[in-house]
Amino acid sequence: MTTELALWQAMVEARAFDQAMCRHNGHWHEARGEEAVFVGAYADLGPDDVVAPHFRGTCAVALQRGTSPETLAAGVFGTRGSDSGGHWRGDICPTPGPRSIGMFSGSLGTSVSYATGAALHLARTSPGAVAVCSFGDGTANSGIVAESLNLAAMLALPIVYVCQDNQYATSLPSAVALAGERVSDRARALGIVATDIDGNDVLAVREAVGQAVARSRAGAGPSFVHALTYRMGGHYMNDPETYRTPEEVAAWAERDPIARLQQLLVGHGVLDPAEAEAHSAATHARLEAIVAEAKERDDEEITPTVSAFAEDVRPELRSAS
Amino acid sequence: MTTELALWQAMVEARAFDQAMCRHNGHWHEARGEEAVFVGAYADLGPDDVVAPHFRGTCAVALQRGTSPETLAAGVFGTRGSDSGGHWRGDICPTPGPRSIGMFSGSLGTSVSYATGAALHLARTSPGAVAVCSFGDGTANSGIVAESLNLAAMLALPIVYVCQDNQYATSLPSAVALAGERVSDRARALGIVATDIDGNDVLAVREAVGQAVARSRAGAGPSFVHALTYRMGGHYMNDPETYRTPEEVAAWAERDPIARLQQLLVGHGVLDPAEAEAHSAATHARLEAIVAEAKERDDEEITPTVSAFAEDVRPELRSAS
Amino acid sequence: MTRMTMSEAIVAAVADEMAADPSVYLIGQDIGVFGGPMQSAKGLWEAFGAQGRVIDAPISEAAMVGTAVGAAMAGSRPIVDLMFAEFLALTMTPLALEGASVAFRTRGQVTVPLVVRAKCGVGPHRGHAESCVGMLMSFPGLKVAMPTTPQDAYSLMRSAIRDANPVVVLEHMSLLHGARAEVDPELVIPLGAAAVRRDGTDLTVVASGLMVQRALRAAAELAKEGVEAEVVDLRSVAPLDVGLARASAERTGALIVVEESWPGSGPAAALCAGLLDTPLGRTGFPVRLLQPPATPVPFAASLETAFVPSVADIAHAARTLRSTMRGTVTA
Amino acid sequence: MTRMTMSEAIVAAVADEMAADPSVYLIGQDIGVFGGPMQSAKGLWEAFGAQGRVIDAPISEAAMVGTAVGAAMAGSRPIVDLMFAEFLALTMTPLALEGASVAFRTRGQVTVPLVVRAKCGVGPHRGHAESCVGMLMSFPGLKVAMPTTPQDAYSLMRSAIRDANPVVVLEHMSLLHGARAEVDPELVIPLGAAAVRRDGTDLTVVASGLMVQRALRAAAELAKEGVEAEVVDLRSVAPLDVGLARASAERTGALIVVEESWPGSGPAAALCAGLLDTPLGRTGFPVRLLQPPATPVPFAASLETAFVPSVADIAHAARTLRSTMRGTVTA
Ligand SMILES: Cc1ncc(C[n+]2csc(CCOP(=O)(O)OP(=O)(O)O)c2C)c(N)n1
Ligand SMILES: Cc1ncc(C[n+]2csc(CCOP(=O)(O)OP(=O)(O)O)c2C)c(N)n1
Ligand SMILES: [Mg+2]
Ligand SMILES: [Mg+2]
Repeated sequence: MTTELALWQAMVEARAFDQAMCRHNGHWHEARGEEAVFVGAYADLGPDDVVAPHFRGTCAVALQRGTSPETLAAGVFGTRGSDSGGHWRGDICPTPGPRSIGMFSGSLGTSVSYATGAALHLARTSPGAVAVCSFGDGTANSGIVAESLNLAAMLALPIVYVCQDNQYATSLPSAVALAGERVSDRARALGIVATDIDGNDVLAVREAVGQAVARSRAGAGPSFVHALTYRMGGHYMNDPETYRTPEEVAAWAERDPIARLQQLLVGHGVLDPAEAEAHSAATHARLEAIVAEAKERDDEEITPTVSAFAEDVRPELRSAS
Repeated sequence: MTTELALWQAMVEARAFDQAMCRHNGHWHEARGEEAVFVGAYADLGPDDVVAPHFRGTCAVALQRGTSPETLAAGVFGTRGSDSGGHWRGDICPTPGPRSIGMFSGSLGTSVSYATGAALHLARTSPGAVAVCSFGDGTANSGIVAESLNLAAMLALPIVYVCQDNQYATSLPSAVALAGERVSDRARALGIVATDIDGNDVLAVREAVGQAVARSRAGAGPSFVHALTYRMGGHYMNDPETYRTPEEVAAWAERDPIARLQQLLVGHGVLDPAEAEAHSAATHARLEAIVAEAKERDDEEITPTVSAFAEDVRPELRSAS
Repeated sequence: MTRMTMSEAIVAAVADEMAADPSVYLIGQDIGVFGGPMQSAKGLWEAFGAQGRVIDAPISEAAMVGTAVGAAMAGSRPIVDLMFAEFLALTMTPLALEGASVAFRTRGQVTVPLVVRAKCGVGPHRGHAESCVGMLMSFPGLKVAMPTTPQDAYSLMRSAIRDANPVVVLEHMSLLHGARAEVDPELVIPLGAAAVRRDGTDLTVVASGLMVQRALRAAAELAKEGVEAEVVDLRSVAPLDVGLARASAERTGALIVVEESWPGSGPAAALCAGLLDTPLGRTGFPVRLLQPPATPVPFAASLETAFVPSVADIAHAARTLRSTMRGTVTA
Repeated sequence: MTRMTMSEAIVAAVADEMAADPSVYLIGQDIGVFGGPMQSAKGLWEAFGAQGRVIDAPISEAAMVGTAVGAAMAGSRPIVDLMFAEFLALTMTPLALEGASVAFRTRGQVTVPLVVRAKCGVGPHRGHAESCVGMLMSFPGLKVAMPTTPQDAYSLMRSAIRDANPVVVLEHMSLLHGARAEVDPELVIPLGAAAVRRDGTDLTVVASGLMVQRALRAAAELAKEGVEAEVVDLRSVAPLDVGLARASAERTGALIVVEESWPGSGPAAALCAGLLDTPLGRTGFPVRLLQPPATPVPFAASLETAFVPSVADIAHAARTLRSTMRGTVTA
């Protein structure tokens, strides 16, 4: 199991990458404030497990799983060094692979069905392996999520669904868009074991997901974890944020997941405050440099030939023109 | 409110039409045993209300709403006298209109969203009017049903959803396909008032739907009624029914909704047993004659010109060929 | 007459129709206080929100369109702001297979007056470029407009809202917030009518969306070389104005079709079919297709640039076509 | 060699691949003890059900295909029995927009070996006729096969299962339970290769699905009049074998395209685009399109009959085309 210190470090690294992107990339979707959910949920998985993170936080999960920040940054800028060679958006699909699911178009929701299918594959071929799949509160309303959960329950698939409820889908509050009291009740209605947790407490996330994963590994089927958190930044850069008050944002700043764990670790004597600050500063500086360097390569790395992507895969489908 | 005697008569007429179709049309989907659900649910609606019955029972609802059996039978056989002039399947879409929704392709599920939209229209333009919308236990799993219920709850729309749970989607038992204990819990999870009732008791159906309609008319938003019933016949004519036992079918025959209400009415002195039999026999004979006559017109009524349907509606979209 | 961007013109058309007809309402994501993605609903919340006619919807595109179909059958005239055209792929059953079929199936007794707005195209957004226009054009009864000027955007949107059946309005992200131009609110432009954007005598370039702009730039270049290209803007791709395209090409003697959509489907393929579907069964002029390769829109800026036909590609194709014509006197 | 119907041949191909490769599984509605809609999975439950490789799914087509995409990425080779092609419209995002794009987006590092089976076409079922083939052909990377003989059905299904990326197999309901014929399990037929079904010298008829059968009957009629029609069966519509169609038409001097799908999209439109998309930019032969009108498939038997091109329609078109050719010596 990942140590608490490592969780803290992973959250710091996630934020450092995220904040550097905020500075350098106008198309970035900031994840500040939600680190506890995606770091906690994916911390203790093995290489045979399938990860399907929500787009907000997906680069952090890739970092955690060992992708280099250089590769990830290349993916976000769309340059040759990315895992798709610049062919696809690395911000929402950083490391596509047989055990790693991202967004394959700009449509939310389908990745939940892909993760469910991956879990079906695992159930048939690798008993004990699991899939973990996150999605936002907004995405939770799409029909394919309901269909996927029903299939997973019916087939008792080894999958843990994590609703990363940052309380907004762009401008629409989850309190309005998610009819009913708790989104987790939708899972309960399907006979899926569900818990509602504080998504700004990384230890609570790890605990809840960990228990769910253990149940799945033992063959007890799917689980659902509803992690309540808060999107500290706008939906995207330059979001006017007319739909919420500065007071609301400020109140949630008090509950910053990184500061919270840091305080706890300092309290336990695991972390020295000065060391913590130094580590944080160094991490931010390191990632700032990596991201700034990656940005430099924007636009200049890939030979603009059609054949680079058309011929690679399916010669028979090339346009005759 | 429809009298109990009228409910009985409507169920008898529904069955008579249904059984005549079983004899004369190899493409018919038998509804025997489920009459209490669709007769009870649509009995007390006004002309301004929107009806969106499940395909199994939709002709009976049209009968109840005043469409003549001759027109309906023409629709099922696809002859000129149908409400679509033979252009579309009258068995699954008997009387399409601004207040009457059917299946507009062979796909199940979308009609639930159409009914929900009709309810949105009613809420904006005709306060007090409602939509009633039924769907099978199998259809309940389609994503658009989940999406529609969420929208209806969020917008507090005047609609009553009725799950006509005949315990099978073709061969798949709802006990298997509908994960979770009660399908109604899916509605409860969205904050929708839901009840679970005996779908072979037409009075219970009328009562539950009636209360739900009253709530909707008063502006209290959507409701959900889960009516448990049983499909006495095969999914379609010639269904081998390898997926269930004759004993199971026989047990449900004991709970025939028509016989049940008849017994009650006889007990209350509202109906004389001999009169009841005579009325039944006469109704069956009448509908047998109508359906047999309609079948005769099969294939011979519509001039087979392309223009009959292509030019009617949209000249600009005709094929040049 | 006011000067507007294409985006402003579309919003103005929606606002004018909403003011004129209480049965029109708008549903979509982030169209409330947020003002719509990329300002697609700017000001509508303030004007019509209190009347309950600007409905912020959750992520559930199929139900958004499905409820609009049902409301339209019942008597409303809904406009769905679907955000991006990619999401149309989530709505094909209610929108295309069924919504567009109701008028046929009922012989016009029941119609489905419904508009779906969707942004598409390569552009500043760097994502959500796919228009899925081929998919839309593969169902009978579904109309599809694709304006390229503020005036067309305004007039086509009004025509779409007034149409008795479903219309998809594709809004190209590279054009939406372009230059302002005069818009005459009285000008009616029917769906299904292409327009000649530039007169020419030497060859015809037919295009839609952003490709119209590029065709015009290529025509300006060619003019310097003494080649006068006629540029036809399809404006609507369903119904498709094959007649105007054919007439122009017959006059100029050659046709280039430039599309941002994939080969084998969409406006280019439909046009080819339409051109051959005559008693003669062949064209009297050579045809050249310029389209992206059959792959998804790539992400890297350089790859994206190579993906979509450029001004230079169009000019080059025109030169090549003309030299071919000189080389082969008979077909 | 065994004699099989097309339906039996497809089931045999699935069974043979399931026996050979444990990563193949089947998911769909009523494919368990019920044996599949119209016997589409006959015997598979008995053979593979106990291994958990025949999965009865609830009504949730998008998730059925979506889970198959995810399982395929993870290493399985799923086959989805989607019942009817109409339902493909519910699955366009996972199947076409995304599932078929993964190989491109990852430069082949991740592929999605997935087959979707779907019944379509006018026939004894009197419903569910729409093939939505135009919709399928409007996304890059999605392959579509449409067999017309037991041998092709067997061999194309095996090729589809072995393909690295998504393939839709359209199974025509008027052909599925037709005559039995010999099937050689060793015969490999690649996706994307059309076949000449009848040699001819006077004109070429290109068709898919049921229209191939009607074209052959029309050819037999025409032969009595001394006209020898060559009949090309597309077999796969994506990739589309434009080359074989063109070569045949160039040899015979005329081309009739007969389709059960709507005009403006699908195989006919793609073929027209392909035929014009040459350096010359035009065809050396006249082309005639025979397709239903752009309306949904009607229900009444007489209307349905009028809707789909008939044997007589094809023969008539051939005669007209030949007289046109004699009338017009130059194009
Ligand atoms: C199917 C679909 N509908 C709409 C969108 C546009 N969109 C992009 S992000 C977003 C908000 C998503 O909300 P949520 O799932 O809560 O994730 P969050 O942005 O809060 O992380 C929306 C609506 C989309 N990408 N896909
Ligand atoms: C979207 C969709 N999937 C599958 C089918 C095929 N189908 C027709 S009827 C049926 C069973 C429907 O079950 P249910 O909703 O319970 O209705 P019932 O037949 O029991 O009345 C199925 C699967 C369909 N028509 N539409
Ligand atoms: Mg959110
Ligand atoms: Mg049922």
